[in-house]
Amino acid sequence: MLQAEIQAATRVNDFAIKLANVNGTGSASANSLLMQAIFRMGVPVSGKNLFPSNIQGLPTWYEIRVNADGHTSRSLEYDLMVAMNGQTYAQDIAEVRSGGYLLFDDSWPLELELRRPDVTFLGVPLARLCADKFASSRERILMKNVAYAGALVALLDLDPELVAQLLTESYGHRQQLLESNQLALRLGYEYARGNFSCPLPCHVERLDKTRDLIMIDGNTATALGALYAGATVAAWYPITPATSVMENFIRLCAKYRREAVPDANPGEPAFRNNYLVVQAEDELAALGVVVGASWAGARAFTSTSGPGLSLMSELLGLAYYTEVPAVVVDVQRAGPSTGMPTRVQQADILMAAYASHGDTKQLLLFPADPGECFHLTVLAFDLAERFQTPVLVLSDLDIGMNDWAVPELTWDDAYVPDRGRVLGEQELQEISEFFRYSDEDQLSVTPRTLPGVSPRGAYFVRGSGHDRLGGYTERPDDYQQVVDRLLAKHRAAADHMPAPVLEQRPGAQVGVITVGSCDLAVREAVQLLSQAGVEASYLRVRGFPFPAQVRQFIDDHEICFVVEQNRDAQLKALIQVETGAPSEKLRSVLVYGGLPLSAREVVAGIKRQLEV
Amino acid sequence: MLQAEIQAATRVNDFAIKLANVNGTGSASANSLLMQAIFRMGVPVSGKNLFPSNIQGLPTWYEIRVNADGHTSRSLEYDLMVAMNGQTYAQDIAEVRSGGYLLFDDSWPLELELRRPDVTFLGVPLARLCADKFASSRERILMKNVAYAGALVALLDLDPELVAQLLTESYGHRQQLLESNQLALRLGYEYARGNFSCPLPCHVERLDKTRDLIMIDGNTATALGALYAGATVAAWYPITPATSVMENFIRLCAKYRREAVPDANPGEPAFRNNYLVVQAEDELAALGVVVGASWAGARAFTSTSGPGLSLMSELLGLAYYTEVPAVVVDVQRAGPSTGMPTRVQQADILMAAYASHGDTKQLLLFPADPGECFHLTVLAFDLAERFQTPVLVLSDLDIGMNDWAVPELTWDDAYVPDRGRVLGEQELQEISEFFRYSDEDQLSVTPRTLPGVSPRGAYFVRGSGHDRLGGYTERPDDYQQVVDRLLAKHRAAADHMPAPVLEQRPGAQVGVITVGSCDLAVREAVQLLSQAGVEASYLRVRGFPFPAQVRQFIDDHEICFVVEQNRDAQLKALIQVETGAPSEKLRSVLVYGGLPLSAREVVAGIKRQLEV
Amino acid sequence: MPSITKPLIPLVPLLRNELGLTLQDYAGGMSTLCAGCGHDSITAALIQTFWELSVPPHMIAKLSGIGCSSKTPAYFASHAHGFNSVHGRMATIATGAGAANRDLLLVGVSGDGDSLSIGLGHLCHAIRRNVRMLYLIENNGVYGLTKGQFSASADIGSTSRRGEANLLQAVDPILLGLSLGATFLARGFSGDKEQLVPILKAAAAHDGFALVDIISPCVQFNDHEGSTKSYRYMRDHELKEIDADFISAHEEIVEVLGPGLATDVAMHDGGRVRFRAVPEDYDPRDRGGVEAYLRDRVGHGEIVTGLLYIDESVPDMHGLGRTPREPLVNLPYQKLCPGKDELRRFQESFR
Amino acid sequence: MPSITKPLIPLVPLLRNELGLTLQDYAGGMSTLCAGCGHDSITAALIQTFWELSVPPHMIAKLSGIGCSSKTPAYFASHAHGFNSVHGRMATIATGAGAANRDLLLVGVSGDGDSLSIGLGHLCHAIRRNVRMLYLIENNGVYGLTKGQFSASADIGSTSRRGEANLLQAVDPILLGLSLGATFLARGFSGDKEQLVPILKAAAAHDGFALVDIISPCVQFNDHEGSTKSYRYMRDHELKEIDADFISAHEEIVEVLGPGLATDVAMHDGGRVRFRAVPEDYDPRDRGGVEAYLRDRVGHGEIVTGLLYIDESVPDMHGLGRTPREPLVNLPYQKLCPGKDELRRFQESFR
Ligand SMILES: Cc1ncc(C[n+]2csc(CCOP(=O)(O)OP(=O)(O)O)c2C)c(N)n1
Ligand SMILES: Cc1ncc(C[n+]2csc(CCOP(=O)(O)OP(=O)(O)O)c2C)c(N)n1
Ligand code: SF4
Ligand code: SF4
Ligand SMILES: [Mg+2]
Ligand SMILES: [Mg+2]
Repeated sequence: MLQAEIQAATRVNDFAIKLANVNGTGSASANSLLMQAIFRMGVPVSGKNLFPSNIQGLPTWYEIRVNADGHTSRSLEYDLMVAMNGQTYAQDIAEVRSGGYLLFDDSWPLELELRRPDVTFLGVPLARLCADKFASSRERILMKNVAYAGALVALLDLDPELVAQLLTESYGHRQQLLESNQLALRLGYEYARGNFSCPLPCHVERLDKTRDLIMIDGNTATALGALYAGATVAAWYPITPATSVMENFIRLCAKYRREAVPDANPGEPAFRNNYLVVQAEDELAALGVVVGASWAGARAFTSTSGPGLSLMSELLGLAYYTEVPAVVVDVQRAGPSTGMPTRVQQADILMAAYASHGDTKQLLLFPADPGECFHLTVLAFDLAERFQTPVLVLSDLDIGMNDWAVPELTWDDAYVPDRGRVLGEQELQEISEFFRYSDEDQLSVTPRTLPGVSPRGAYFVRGSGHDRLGGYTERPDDYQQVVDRLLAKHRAAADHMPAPVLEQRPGAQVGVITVGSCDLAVREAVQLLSQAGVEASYLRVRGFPFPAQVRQFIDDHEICFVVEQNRDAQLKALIQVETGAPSEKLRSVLVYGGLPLSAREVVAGIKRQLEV
Repeated sequence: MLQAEIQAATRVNDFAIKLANVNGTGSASANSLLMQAIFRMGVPVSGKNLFPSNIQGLPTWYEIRVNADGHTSRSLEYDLMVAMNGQTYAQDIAEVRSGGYLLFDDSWPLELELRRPDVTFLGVPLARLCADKFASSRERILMKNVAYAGALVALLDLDPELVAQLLTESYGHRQQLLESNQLALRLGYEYARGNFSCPLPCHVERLDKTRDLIMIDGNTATALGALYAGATVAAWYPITPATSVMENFIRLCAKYRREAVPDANPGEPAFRNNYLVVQAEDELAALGVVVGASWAGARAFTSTSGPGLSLMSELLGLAYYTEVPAVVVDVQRAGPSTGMPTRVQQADILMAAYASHGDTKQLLLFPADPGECFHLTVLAFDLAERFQTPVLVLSDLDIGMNDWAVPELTWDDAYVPDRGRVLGEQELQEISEFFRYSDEDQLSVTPRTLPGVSPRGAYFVRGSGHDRLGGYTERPDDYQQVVDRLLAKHRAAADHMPAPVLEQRPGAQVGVITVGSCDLAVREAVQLLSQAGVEASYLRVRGFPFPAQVRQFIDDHEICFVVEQNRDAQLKALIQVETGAPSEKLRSVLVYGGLPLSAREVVAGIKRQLEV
Repeated sequence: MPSITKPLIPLVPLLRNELGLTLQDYAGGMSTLCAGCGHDSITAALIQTFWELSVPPHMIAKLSGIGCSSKTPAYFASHAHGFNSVHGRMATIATGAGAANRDLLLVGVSGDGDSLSIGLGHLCHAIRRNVRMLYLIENNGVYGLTKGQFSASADIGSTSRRGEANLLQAVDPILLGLSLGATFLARGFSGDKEQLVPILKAAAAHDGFALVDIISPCVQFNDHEGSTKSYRYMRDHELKEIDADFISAHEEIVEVLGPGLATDVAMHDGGRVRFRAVPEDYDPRDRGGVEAYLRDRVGHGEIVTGLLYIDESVPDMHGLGRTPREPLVNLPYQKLCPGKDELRRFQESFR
Repeated sequence: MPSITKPLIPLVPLLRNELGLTLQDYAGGMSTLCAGCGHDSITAALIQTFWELSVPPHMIAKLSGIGCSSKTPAYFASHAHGFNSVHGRMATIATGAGAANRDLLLVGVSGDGDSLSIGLGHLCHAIRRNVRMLYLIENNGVYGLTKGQFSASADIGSTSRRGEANLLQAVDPILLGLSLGATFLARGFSGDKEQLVPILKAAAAHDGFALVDIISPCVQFNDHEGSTKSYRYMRDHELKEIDADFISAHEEIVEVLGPGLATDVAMHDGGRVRFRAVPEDYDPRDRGGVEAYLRDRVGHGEIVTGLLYIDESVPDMHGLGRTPREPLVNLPYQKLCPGKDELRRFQESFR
């Protein structure tokens, strides 16, 4: 047997755990401790937080998938269930794979009818163990989580020293908390070692596959991108799942953008903030602030999710037509309307692409993981200024709020922001007269100027009809000249969008096109399909307008499946309209229940249609 | 020579006039007086107001087209120019067709270099004539307009008695004004008779082709539709060109919905308004009021234009997802952003169809003239309630604000509003328990109930994820069950949308598809093409989702031109995505300068592509 | 069983009101808010209020925006219709519902984020239109549902869980309402149901827009010393200026109060509200006096609770609109459609 | 020639200010408003103000929403940058522009529809943030550009051209501002440039949000007896409470006024505003007094003009944000980017 086969049989470094908890009981840190430990052991791993739109008391789940080959999209096959929520016992027990394990708190007896003969039940008296050792009810609730983590350390054969180390990193500065955690961990660990045969067949063995990786969520990476891109003004209105973009940006700015003022007068603050974040009264205001700041020359951005994007619609049209740069990060969640705020979809694609009434076409970027969140956010600022137009970064909840293992982010200190065509005082002196919408370059961009620089650069921006001189117009020709250039500019941007990620398989007649957080699941699906005898090439779009490769890819394959997480096949529709690809070649695989995508769903969706 | 040919040569009942005025000088009534007179003489005529987004002082034009065959879309060939605006002399003079006429005020000399040898200049000393007869400057300005109208009565051979009659109808109740008008009219009339050989070759001869027609603008007709549909609550925020929808609705309600209260106490109002119109603080509020009123069981609507529609985006998603009826009239104007508020486009199609983030699909109706505004507005209320969803009536500025000759509106007193599936107290008694989103019919509609009717009907509406019982959910299956039904409902609605207007030409290999106010120009273009040897069938869509005929039409023709007034081929895109029609069969003819469409532009657009 | 026990709203199940309904008949679904959340206490007060007022449950229309506070309509009056809409737009939806059916008792439940940030313009205009409704701001100074950002009513200087201090002045809905000509303004505290229920009863009886600002501590994100919306702060600083004791028109029992200490205000629907003013001369009908008094107390860092301002002279939206007493939804279609002949007549002027 | 003659703003072309610029250098494009529109008079006052203040034109950022009033930024200061944005959102765009470049003199021009209807929430929040800007409401009580519907500042009982009466209470931006803690509130009348220019100068010098409500009659749709925004009404009823005479810090000439009648207020930028209060004891720094006084006059149907309230103790948005004195746009990228090594260090905690 090959090593891979052995692993599969024993499920070493190839398994999935699901942890069922109650929201607000502090399980998150225990769960990510486990994931972190596996990651440190050099084994590819992912953690997906399936949480409710609630602060306290409702069911919440956490899924950990371990896969030596890096297939860490959501698994639907759970080798081990940690059932910590009485409300969901029935459902959780039903979800364990046959032959799998279930760990539960047997401080209370488990009703007999819930038992399954094909599942091994591992009872740990967590509540009792903790009640003995901890006094406050708060601590008892919290430490139960650490205790089951301790049991899992034993069951999964995680390195106890490494886990201890992780605890120290987290709580080192709060000795008492550290000690409680260590104690709780030990309680669980020792109980498991004493009562079960550890490790389970599904367990972890050290590898060296995460050395160059970090574990980071997309929203933090996006915030880092904005920081590194040099954004100085940001405006936002809180909304799940985008909130942590700006909260991280604020935190990062407080760390990296605070400048000491050595000569501050007494009573004056001893530091200055080289940034300004406006918590706006709503999303309309947030985008208004960004448009104003960008117009005045700052790199500015906002972050939001679906409902906020809808509210930004009118101002997106203004920025488009007046050619003011603006970066909008949309961390997509499940719609329509308020929908499921803590669930994932890519369902704002059409709305974003054509945001606003009238003829508008926006630039879109589609990161697939936190690494791309970082780099594409930086790129968004460059494109927004290069093309003087809004750029929408369409991330999603899975990318934004879950921790992903991605290559360490790198930065090139030679990077210079692409401010696009901006005339400074010097250049303005050299031209006879400045007109805002004339003198287009090969990208159909015309130079702009910034307020406060020179009276020669003054111009009047208007969202109403204007001619190439910037003057008000209602004349068809003058009006058309400008909107035609805008269309040309949009087309020209295609070549400057990030190239699609492409994996052509020799002889493949099937193509699979996808976007965003579907990435990992679709890649895994392509491999599974190949094992099942279906060779499929892979393309992931990363920007709109689509570079020519997208159409080429469709032309190169007999049939293309577009895999996306929405009901209405929005990416497929956009591809159809914008590439003019023959619609009969395009098929949809749509998974839109709101949970992160799994390869199994993709394979099933494709196979179903191939068999017909 | 056939009579038609004689007419063409002499331009009897087949010509176009353009009147160049200054905004705010009161020319509108003089211009429509002329159009009205021609209409009363039984000759098909249209008037197009090309006005600026300004209250006073900027150039404005009015175009009258007379055509015995009913081709009254905009002509681009002007037989007679009435040049009343010194600021635009040069442009106006340039626009007269060779061999045409130009009437101007020769109280001041016309600069020689403006003269054209191929145009006959008819100078009338309007200002001088009026200065002699009228004392106040206000009257002098106003009456100059009536005076040129008088001259045109002579030049075009309009019936002076009929014109006198029209004046009496307008001003009969204000004797002094009537007399001034009569005097001014006579001044112009007599001057023309005395100085020019009247009538001109282009003139009017009585016909009997308008007997069953009325002259009405679309916004008035829309308001009538809402009145007849039984709307009791309306909410709006003023915006050009939609404003007159609601202003007319208010006027109509004051006339037809005011009920006397015979037994009113002294001091109390002696009437009651059987309606309530809320002038909202913005468009978000306007739609919010409509959603609230519809939820509570009233027929309610709002009217707006592009920018307002963008602002309504979030609430459109709410109404869609919660299945609350709502009627939104969007009188489209030229975008993007503020764009050209007094210019026409059909450019909100994509935004309207997919309004809001997440997976949303709206129902759209596309009237082509005031007659359809009336009937489709009534239908909008029926569909909104039948399908429990927003219905957007996409009219446009040309339809909404210009007077069109259309068949007299008819009403069937047997009409009963289709309130859709609403359970009353009785029905609620009969079922064991009411759940909002269960018990779907073959149209995928589930019954609703109204507040205040019965405690058995109480349910909880939420824009967040809900299951078929109406309960909150974040469970994939439960969530999908509802959104899948919404999609099925949208599909089911296709068969209930108004059928497209279809004119199949035998043997035609070319199809022309269009929408809204493009109608007349495209019909005329189809005739002109036929004369040029190109047989083309005609289809005008009237509702989205598209009934099956649309796809059938495309399948039936080798190539289809989609004629629309926007830059981005929005109707074509929607057809492509939603019918799956092969994109290579669809071509675009796009005219988006903002003026009403002319057949000439359509013919040119089609011919250009046929020759390639 | 390892799950969090929710506060069960204490109901006295056997007492029956005029409609023969028990408190339980006004209860709603199980709350999913945090244990101890002020909003749950307000829910309990609402249940008590509607029960005491003997409102037929199905005549209540519960409306809300988005937020923890806006979830609460699901937790009372299950037999009432409810509309949990979108963030900040509740006032507009309520306006529409009220326009369509004036017989509904509109109960809008909102948060400080929902009403004072994104929905501020709508709130102001609903006040201006004097839409007849009970409009609650469950005011905790934070965005609870999005986990603790400052709202527009956060106090200057209060610090969030993350340690940042709020530097912006708080929007005070009462002062705002006064400046806009609001006709009913009151403030309560979620922790004091005894005061709150009479206020809510008075608000429900008011023939116009009744704004009730209720300080409602968020135990997760704002119940700390830095904030005036915390329990601790409230207990120390709350200043009960007025005790509103609502007496429904149906039962004429009047609490006997010490003479000279009470002000009676007649309600449009015949009900009367009696105020026991702690400052003897407090008159909720004297706008100038109210303003000056409130300013003064705010200046002293105090929160004034009670029925603070009332003006019954302004007609509500329907009064201004001169609609019939009968709800518009009840008008038969025949009354609404002018019919075929009238259409023909009307078009005569279009020839 | 048959075209309407526009009011030419009377400029004295030869006088030069400190920058050596003439009034003409602060002029803009030709107005397309109606002859006699109040907004044009305000434009003239703005030109005068900027000229007198010797503001470098390119340091002015003109911002507006949509409306007749919002068109006016095209009619002054051609050498300034201008942003005619969308309806109701100007305050937000100005906030962003000010955030990016605090050296700009932000001049927001809005209408009563733009500011008090669709934009009301943003106006309130810009007040709260104390964004340093001059915010003008060219207040005519109507929506001029859409042809005469009542705005939120239309007077109760005033009738429109169409004959309907407005029944809703007017939103008074001054009272509203007071309730929100605005730091500068003034009211002028377009017809009285003598009073307006000093007010505008004071507003321009204020280190925070300076709200100037300017009654500006719409000759087309609201200049009739029913409206307090008409010329006739203004001429009869205007009550000049205060004459603000702005003295820039650069020239120390002070108009000698009768002793005992003047109140001096120091501006943050060193400028001083002197008020001649008609009521001798009027103190624009005493919020309570101001409120009571305004209420009283409003109660008498009077419109109070002048600098009505000022509070210089509140830091502006940048003060609150602790940004550097240098505009953020001027910070070199090197200061903004932590660089490669720091990125590596930062990621150590993500392993
Ligand atoms: C358009 C929109 N923007 C943002 C959000 C996210 N959001 C949900 S609740 C909320 C704030 C709630 O604060 P508040 O109204 O004070 O209610 P609380 O939770 O404090 O009771 C926000 C910003 C949203 N749902 N919709
Ligand atoms: C979103 C949106 N809604 C409506 C309009 C139409 N509109 C243009 S100006 C205006 C009102 C202007 O009133 P005001 O601000 O008082 O300015 P005025 O013309 O009276 O100076 C309206 C409603 C618009 N441009 N955008
Ligand atoms: S987060 Fe705060 S407001 Fe929300 S439920 Fe918890 S305690 Fe209440
Ligand atoms: S309509 Fe009124 S506000 Fe507009 S330009 Fe004319 S006078 Fe001025
Ligand atoms: Mg709150
Ligand atoms: Mg106005």
